[in-house]
Amino acid sequence: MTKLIYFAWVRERIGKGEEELELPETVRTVSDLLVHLKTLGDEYEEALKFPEAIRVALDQEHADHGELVAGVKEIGLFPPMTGG
Amino acid sequence: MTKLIYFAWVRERIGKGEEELELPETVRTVSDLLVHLKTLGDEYEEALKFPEAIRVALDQEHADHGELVAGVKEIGLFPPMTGG
Amino acid sequence: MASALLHIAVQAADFDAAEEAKRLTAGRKDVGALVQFIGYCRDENGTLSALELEHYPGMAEAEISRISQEAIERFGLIGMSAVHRFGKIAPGEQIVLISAAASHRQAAFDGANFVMDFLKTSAPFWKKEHAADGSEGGWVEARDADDAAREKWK
Amino acid sequence: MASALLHIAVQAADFDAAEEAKRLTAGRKDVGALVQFIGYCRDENGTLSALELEHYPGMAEAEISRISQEAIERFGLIGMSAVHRFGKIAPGEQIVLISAAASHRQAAFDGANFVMDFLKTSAPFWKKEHAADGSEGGWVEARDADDAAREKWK
Repeated sequence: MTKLIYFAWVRERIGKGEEELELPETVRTVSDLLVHLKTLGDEYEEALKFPEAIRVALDQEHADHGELVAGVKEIGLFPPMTGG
Repeated sequence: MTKLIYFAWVRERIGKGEEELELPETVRTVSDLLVHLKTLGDEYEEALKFPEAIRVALDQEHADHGELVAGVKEIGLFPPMTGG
Repeated sequence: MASALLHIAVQAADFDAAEEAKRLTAGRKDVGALVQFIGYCRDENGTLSALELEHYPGMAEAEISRISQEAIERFGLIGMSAVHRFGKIAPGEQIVLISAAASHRQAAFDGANFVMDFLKTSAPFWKKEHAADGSEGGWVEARDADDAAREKWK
Repeated sequence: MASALLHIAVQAADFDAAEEAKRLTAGRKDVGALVQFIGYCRDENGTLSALELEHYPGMAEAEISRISQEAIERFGLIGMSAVHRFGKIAPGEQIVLISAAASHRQAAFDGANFVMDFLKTSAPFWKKEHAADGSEGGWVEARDADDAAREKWK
């Protein structure tokens, strides 16, 4: 099981802050994960419809969409950051 | 009469903080003034021996050595500034 | 060179800039310059009633710490403190405080400026606007200018 | 645009950065960024017992005011406060405080940095060092690096 954690409008659109998911073996990279999540329902489809706008953290470190997710315990998905 | 006012090592070398002087008509520019002051004694000679190191303010505004001193009430002479 | 002082806080409570200045300079005689940056919530000409700041707990602290450590090494800082608030913040209130201590002024300026530029684009915080007319405002969009500001350190 | 707030002080007494922050931001909802620079007296690895700061009364205030006004116009600042001490100052004590308030962060950083760069080379202050071993130290020499720092704003 992998912990997925969502923030800001990604969280609002998916309708939950976090969940535990069993990722299929076809999900090798972050990009694969985003494609897979969109199959889980309209709310995921809506939240992730522009995947290039989605930032990703693997175990709390920023990651590119090409990075592998194998062995990662916590994956964060969120829009571009606007702190400071 | 013109008020001359000295700061930092210019003041220490001349041995006074300020004085009133009657400037001769030959003193037209700041450069002329520095040449004239050096005739007033060894302490002036010592203080002003490197005229290019002397900064000048005419009525409390920075001035180049080429500027005219006619009508100026207060002339400040001092080394490069080191505040902040 | 002794290791630099680093203090990071991500908190809902307000902060005190004087306290962070003291943390970096009290009792020291090698600090020649301190630069503090404070970011405030603006009311956008009366249209905004509050900002709500969401953050990624754990990662927010880690990311600010990483950016601060990079600034310490890059500019040879003596100390760095970064405090960032989350939760609901009203116009006029403080949001973020960056304090950079160094021997000389340019290092302190650059250190604080660098941390702010990277914090804006890399620290996991998101701002939602609450409109003054009671309508729900949207999420603040990331600004291209912030990405550009980060590029100047390349 | 309303005229910006400008506060200048040249004084022997110590100053309070929090007070100047308050002067520029209290009750305001248009300030998004405040940058404060504090310059301290360093002990130069224990060799210095004090700095003595001489200034040109009247001209010091006028020159800092002129520099600050230029920063306000150049960077569109909302407010600027500059406080500079004179007299004998011990290591660890504060010498100068520049506070710049603006809507956005880069203007506040640039405003404070600009004023410090010009203040160093144009404001009529001179530092004399008192050595820790009791011998009379000399006058601090102007640094080429300070002239170079000023040139970056051309």
